[in-house]
Amino acid sequence: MSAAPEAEPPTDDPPAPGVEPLVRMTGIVKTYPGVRALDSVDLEVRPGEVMGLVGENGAGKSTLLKVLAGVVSPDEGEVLVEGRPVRMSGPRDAQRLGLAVIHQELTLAPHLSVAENILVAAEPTRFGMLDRREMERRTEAALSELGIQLDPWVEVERLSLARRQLVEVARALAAKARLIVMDEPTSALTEDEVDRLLAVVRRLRDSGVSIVYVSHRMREIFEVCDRITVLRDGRHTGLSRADDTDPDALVARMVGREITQLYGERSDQARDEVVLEVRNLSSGDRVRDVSLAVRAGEIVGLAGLVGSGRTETARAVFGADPHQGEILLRGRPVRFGHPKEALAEGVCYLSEDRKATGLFLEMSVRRNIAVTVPRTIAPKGWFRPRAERDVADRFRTSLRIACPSVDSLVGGLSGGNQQKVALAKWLATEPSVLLLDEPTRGVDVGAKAEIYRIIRELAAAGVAVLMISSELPEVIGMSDRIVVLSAGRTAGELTADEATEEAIVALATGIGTPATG
Amino acid sequence: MSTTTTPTADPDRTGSSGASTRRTDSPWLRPFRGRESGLLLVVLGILAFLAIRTDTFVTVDNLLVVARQAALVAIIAVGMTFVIATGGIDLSVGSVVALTSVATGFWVISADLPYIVAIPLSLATGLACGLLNGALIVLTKVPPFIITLGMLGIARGVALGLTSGSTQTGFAPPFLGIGQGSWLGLPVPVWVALVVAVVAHLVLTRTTIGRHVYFTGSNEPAAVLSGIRVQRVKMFVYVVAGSLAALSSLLETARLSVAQPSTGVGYELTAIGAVVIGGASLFGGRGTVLGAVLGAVLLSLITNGLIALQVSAYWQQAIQGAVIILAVALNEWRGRRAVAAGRAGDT
Amino acid sequence: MSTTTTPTADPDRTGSSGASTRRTDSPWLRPFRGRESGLLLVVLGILAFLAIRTDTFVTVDNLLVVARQAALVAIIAVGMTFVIATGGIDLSVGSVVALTSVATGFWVISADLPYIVAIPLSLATGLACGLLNGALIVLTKVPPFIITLGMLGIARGVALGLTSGSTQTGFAPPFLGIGQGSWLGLPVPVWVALVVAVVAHLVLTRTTIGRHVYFTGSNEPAAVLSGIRVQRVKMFVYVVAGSLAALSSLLETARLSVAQPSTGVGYELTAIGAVVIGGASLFGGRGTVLGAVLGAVLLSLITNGLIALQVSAYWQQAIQGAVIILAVALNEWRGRRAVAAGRAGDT
Amino acid sequence: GSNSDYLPTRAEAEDLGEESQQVAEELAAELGIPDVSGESDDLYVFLPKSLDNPYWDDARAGMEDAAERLGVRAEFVGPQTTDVGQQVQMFEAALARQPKGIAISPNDPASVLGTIATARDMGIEVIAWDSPVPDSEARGYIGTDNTNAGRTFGEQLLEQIGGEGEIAVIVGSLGAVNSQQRLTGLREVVEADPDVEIVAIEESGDAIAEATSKTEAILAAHPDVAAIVGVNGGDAPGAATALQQTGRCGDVLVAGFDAIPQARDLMRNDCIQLLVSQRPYGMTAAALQLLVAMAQDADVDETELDTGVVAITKETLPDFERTIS
Ligand SMILES: Nc1ncnc2c1ncn2[C@@H]1O[C@H](COP(=O)(O)OP(=O)(O)OP(=O)(O)O)[C@@H](O)[C@H]1O
Ligand SMILES: Nc1ncnc2c1ncn2[C@@H]1O[C@H](COP(=O)(O)OP(=O)(O)OP(=O)(O)O)[C@@H](O)[C@H]1O
Ligand SMILES: [Mg+2]
Ligand SMILES: [Mg+2]
Repeated sequence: MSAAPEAEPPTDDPPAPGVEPLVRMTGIVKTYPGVRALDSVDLEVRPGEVMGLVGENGAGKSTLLKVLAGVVSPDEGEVLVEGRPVRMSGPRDAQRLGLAVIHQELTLAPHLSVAENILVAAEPTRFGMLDRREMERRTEAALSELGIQLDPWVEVERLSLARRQLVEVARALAAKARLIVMDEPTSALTEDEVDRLLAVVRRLRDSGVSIVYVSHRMREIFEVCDRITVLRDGRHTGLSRADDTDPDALVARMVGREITQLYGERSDQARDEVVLEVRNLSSGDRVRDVSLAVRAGEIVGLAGLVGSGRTETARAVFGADPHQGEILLRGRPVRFGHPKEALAEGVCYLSEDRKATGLFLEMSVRRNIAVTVPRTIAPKGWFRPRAERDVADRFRTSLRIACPSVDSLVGGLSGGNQQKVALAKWLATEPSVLLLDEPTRGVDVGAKAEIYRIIRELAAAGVAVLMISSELPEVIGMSDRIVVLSAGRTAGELTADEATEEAIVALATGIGTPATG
Repeated sequence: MSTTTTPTADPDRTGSSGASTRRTDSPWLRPFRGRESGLLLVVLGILAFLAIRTDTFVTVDNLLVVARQAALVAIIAVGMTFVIATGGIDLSVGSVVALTSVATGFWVISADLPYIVAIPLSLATGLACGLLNGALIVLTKVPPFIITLGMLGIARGVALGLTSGSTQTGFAPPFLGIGQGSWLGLPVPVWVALVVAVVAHLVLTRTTIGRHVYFTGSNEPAAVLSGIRVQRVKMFVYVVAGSLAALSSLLETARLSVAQPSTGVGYELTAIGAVVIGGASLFGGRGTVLGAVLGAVLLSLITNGLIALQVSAYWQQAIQGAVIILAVALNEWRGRRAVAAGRAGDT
Repeated sequence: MSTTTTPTADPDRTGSSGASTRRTDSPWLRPFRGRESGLLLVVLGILAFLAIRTDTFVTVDNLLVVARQAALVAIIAVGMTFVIATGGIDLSVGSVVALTSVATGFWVISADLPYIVAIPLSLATGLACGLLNGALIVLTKVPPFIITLGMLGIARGVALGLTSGSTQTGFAPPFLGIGQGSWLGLPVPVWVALVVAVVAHLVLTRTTIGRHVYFTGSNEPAAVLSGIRVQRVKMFVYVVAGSLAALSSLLETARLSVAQPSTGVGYELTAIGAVVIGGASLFGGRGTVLGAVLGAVLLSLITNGLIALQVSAYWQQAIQGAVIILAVALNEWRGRRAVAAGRAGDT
Repeated sequence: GSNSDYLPTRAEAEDLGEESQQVAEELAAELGIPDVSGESDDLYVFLPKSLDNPYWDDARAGMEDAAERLGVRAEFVGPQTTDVGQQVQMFEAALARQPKGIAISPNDPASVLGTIATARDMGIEVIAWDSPVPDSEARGYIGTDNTNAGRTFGEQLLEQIGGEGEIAVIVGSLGAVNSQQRLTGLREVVEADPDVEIVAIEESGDAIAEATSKTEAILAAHPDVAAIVGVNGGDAPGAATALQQTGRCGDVLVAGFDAIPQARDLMRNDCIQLLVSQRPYGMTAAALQLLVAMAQDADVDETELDTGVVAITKETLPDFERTIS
């Protein structure tokens, strides 16, 4: 592990006299096989404040919060609530202390309804029976705070990732806690949803609720946080009031180096050879004759609201879903019946939900990276561990994946590092067409910069990139062109210069100029 | 591979996309939609077929016979539904039936206790087995398959050991009534099964513990993080399974007028079969009482139907196997068509 | 690592975190680490105990006898490992054993074909059953439990139907040799089992298809999106399971010198038991050949040991059940301690 | 090469249906069952304990041949394994067929009392066959009392082992009533003799493979066992196979109930020394004839018929095989 830089003196204002911090964690230490996740970390949350918690992937944020939530028992250190030390043996204890947690990895039961998930372990009952009216009432109350309507009785497994995350948030709101811990609550959300969430956070704070807010999006941090704690390699490297610092300084303290030009230089020497062309693609009930084209070396952004069918479009092109319409590779019509056929043609798809459809969590980093290249690691079908290890090690270094070794289980990695593994598995195939669905979901600024760099390099090398993203700055920053979907239809197309958040939202919500062709 | 069309990790999804994607209504109505209704159609279809092909099968008397047989299976299957919904499995129910049968013989005949005492005592036998299953699973963290496989041996062995294999007869009419009698034209076991089913359905769909059963099976780590006492939930379901197996055993003993240590062999497979036919997933989180009951009915219907159709006893198993696959496949296919139809309507 | 710290969809994780953290070292060593080594200790422990308590059990002759019995179970269990590793299950192996036995009787005795023809033909019977299982599972999307439950009935029924229950004898010495003979001091079935185990182990750990088996079981949607032809993988595993069941049946038929339609009842439970005892998870993605073999050995050891200890047959099942639980629990506990220790050591 | 190349050319046992039916007829006659013939569309149902035991194979043969001779339809319906509940289910299901007569070999007597009564109310003739149903409404019983068979067996056995030594027993199902009865009869005789003792009783679950495995274990645990007794169909053959494999046929005496084909083979090869047959073939043929007679309202004076057992040794095997009964 790289050594931390001198932790500069905390630029923190002294607690207002007589204000006892709601929660104080001191000297928390937690080690996992081969990893010192937390190295005597402190965290203090005052009543009615929003404490930002930032740090690279694997810095220890989630672990710290899991300790606070009673999920992980620390090796050392103590947790004080209103000055009283507490011993937490499980999540229930934390709940009893008025703590609600939005975990980074969603903790919903896919087979159960939205209402049942939101009110789990706090179900209202009458005469021992669930009180359905009350459940609907509370569910709708919580959801409407976030400004979304969902049938309270729809199974969660039918919801998009974005919606699931909102349900997760709603659960925390419904808990009426005095401290809400939010571990990357927005990683799957689109701009307007994020804005609504931030509004909710402010409202809660004003009503005296304390919040710990984790995010890799500096914009959010600086919009809502009163104070910001920085973690680095499991160490506390600084605490400051939001007003006393600025994004660049913060990032520098997180990453240990300045990050200039997050999105890198747009190389406008996109060749004109059209590599991937999609004509009138329809798939399932979410994609209606979508058309788009990606040239060699071009990065095309695919924007749209949640549910607009971006994922389904990509999946259809990848041959994962049955579909109608034409798909041409370098002008040659192709029809993929199975992802394997797409792979054979150098087409790759990074799925949006790494946990459900991306990674093999109980398997090693090695396995996960090499899964897509059986030919390489098993020439003539005979497996060579060395080859597998080499492939894995190569990407572990090039993507800076933070893990004890390529033998450690992916399930044990931090969210961002998991995302890097998911990406590595596709880069290993040396693709010519890359379909990226939320490629930087849950990835820290430093890693984002790397991933952007990598994407640019690939593009420069002539790879055609189609990038789905709900983070508008990202789409705008990266894309040479942006295709906007609305309700499964191509709503329009914007060049890099035309592209503004307003323009995209306008098209996505259908109030923009109608698409041509 | 339709598994991948909607984001979910459940490898079993394809197994019942029909049931799951359609339902957006409350837990109340749920059992009467999707897969269950399909199964109902299959059952009715088979009945219709038998009515046409034989004049002896679809008669009140004979249907009551079938109903009584199905009831005994159904009761066990309902208990199994609880276990399977948590993603567990209980292989010991058959042996629990045997042990309870022996216990019943002892308390009712040998000890000659008043029924008020004897019957609860023999039910307690099953409850105890379930308790032991649950406790061992929770404490040792050994997979349920192993624990209940062990219990399968233990319960059966104790039953054999205590009786050294001998059966016991000499039950008096009032007791035999539980298994052989009728009330308002319906066999007593059918009444019992109905009550059990209704109560179980309410518990699973309308009570906290019931929903926690599904939550645990649907995503156990999440259940823990959500503050569900997963261990209690597990204890609960195995106790239910054990107790209902005991109840079924009581009825069977009364029906056969004999307490025997060798009964119940292979019941676990029938029960699990009924539950899975009913739409449950062995990976947990899915499964309804009505489904299990319909599954049980389907199975008894097939067995009896084949005899009515004069199929040679030697070929019956083969055809039974084929019909089971056919029935479920049909239902599956129906289910998926239903979804496709529904999909268009969405958005 | 405990379930709560890494939310994964697999509720069975806690059940074998020991194994899972170990499962990541090189394919060679893997089988000899973690759970398997623990199981080996348990087996040796039981042997030691029997050596002390009886002077008849731990003798070369008797151990060979036990080995021959274990071999037949082990072969089936190895096939089952493939299926379970994909998160599937095959309930039909027992019936496949019966059907193959009948087929062997037909080809070898009735048809009197040359062995070079007859034996492949009867193996083909099992292969065909497996193929049918796989095809139905892939095409109908009906859960494997149902399909193979149906096949359990079909295969058994066909075996009974064709023979109307009669057995067939009249195998000649060279054929009987397969089951009863020895080579270099080891019974032929043991040799066969060894070869099967080694090959299967290499296939699962060293070949692409084998690794795809685990990927499929670990996260099916992800496997599909990674370009794995999940459907082929499934066909493959059920064919393997069917063929190995047939192989075991061939050996058994030769061992018993009789082709019979009623053999193999309940073999599926024994096989699945062996595999799960060996550390596999019924949720898929986990399970090794060595584990399955050790599981099979453990089971035969217990059965024979109890007789050697002159335990009353009436109580044997009970004790067998208890020992199974004990053995696995012990191993589990050991496993978790090992991990804990490992953690401390690593940092 | 093929199987037969390695076999001493043995004449294929030609179909003895004709001849054995004569024997069956004789048996019926000596039991005093009136000679009748029924209508072709009359249905008779036989409910054996199970289908998984070759013993029932012989019985079915007897039924089918007799049905042909008597010109009636007869069906053989039973559970796969000796399962009390399933048998009752099938009994109940069979009633829906409204047969003229039913012969049942109950897995448990008490379990069928109710159904027998129902059947009689429906005007169906019911007899117990192969094993009795005490104080039931069944119109009669034809077969051997298993306990008696057990005794006869025991006496024959003691004779064979010269009145002393250890005996090990393999039983199909420890819980099955018929096994229990045979065991009881056997025990009575053995316990009466101080020089003989039963050192082990093991269960085979009616599976030959299991019988073999258990025998192997017994031979290891009791090196100087004098005789191994198979109580149900496949047990003796299973035991014999275990000896055959170690080439120890003859060292340990093997005796068993039910002269199923495999058992007869093994007796020919000196691996089984004693078999006791309940003559399922003739018994079943006679049972059908009895049912038909009852259905025809022919006057049947004697309805409690003991078909007795025959002890078979290698010497008496040939003429036993002449008439499969
Ligand atoms: N269950 C576990 N087993 C092993 N190692 C773990 C486990 N959980 C976390 N770690 C390790 O602890 C370190 C901190 O992980 P953590 O999830 O807290 O990082 P994070 O700050 O949340 O990163 P991200 O921003 O990507 O979520 C990582 O190096 C990770 O590999
Ligand atoms: N309104 C909705 N109701 C029910 N299910 C929905 C809804 N919207 C989306 N889904 C489910 O989510 C899945 C993915 O849709 P998703 O919202 O991801 O589309 P998208 O355009 O890819 O948006 P994003 O990329 O932001 O997820 C769909 O297959 C669908 O099953
Ligand atoms: Mg995190
Ligand atoms: Mg998407």
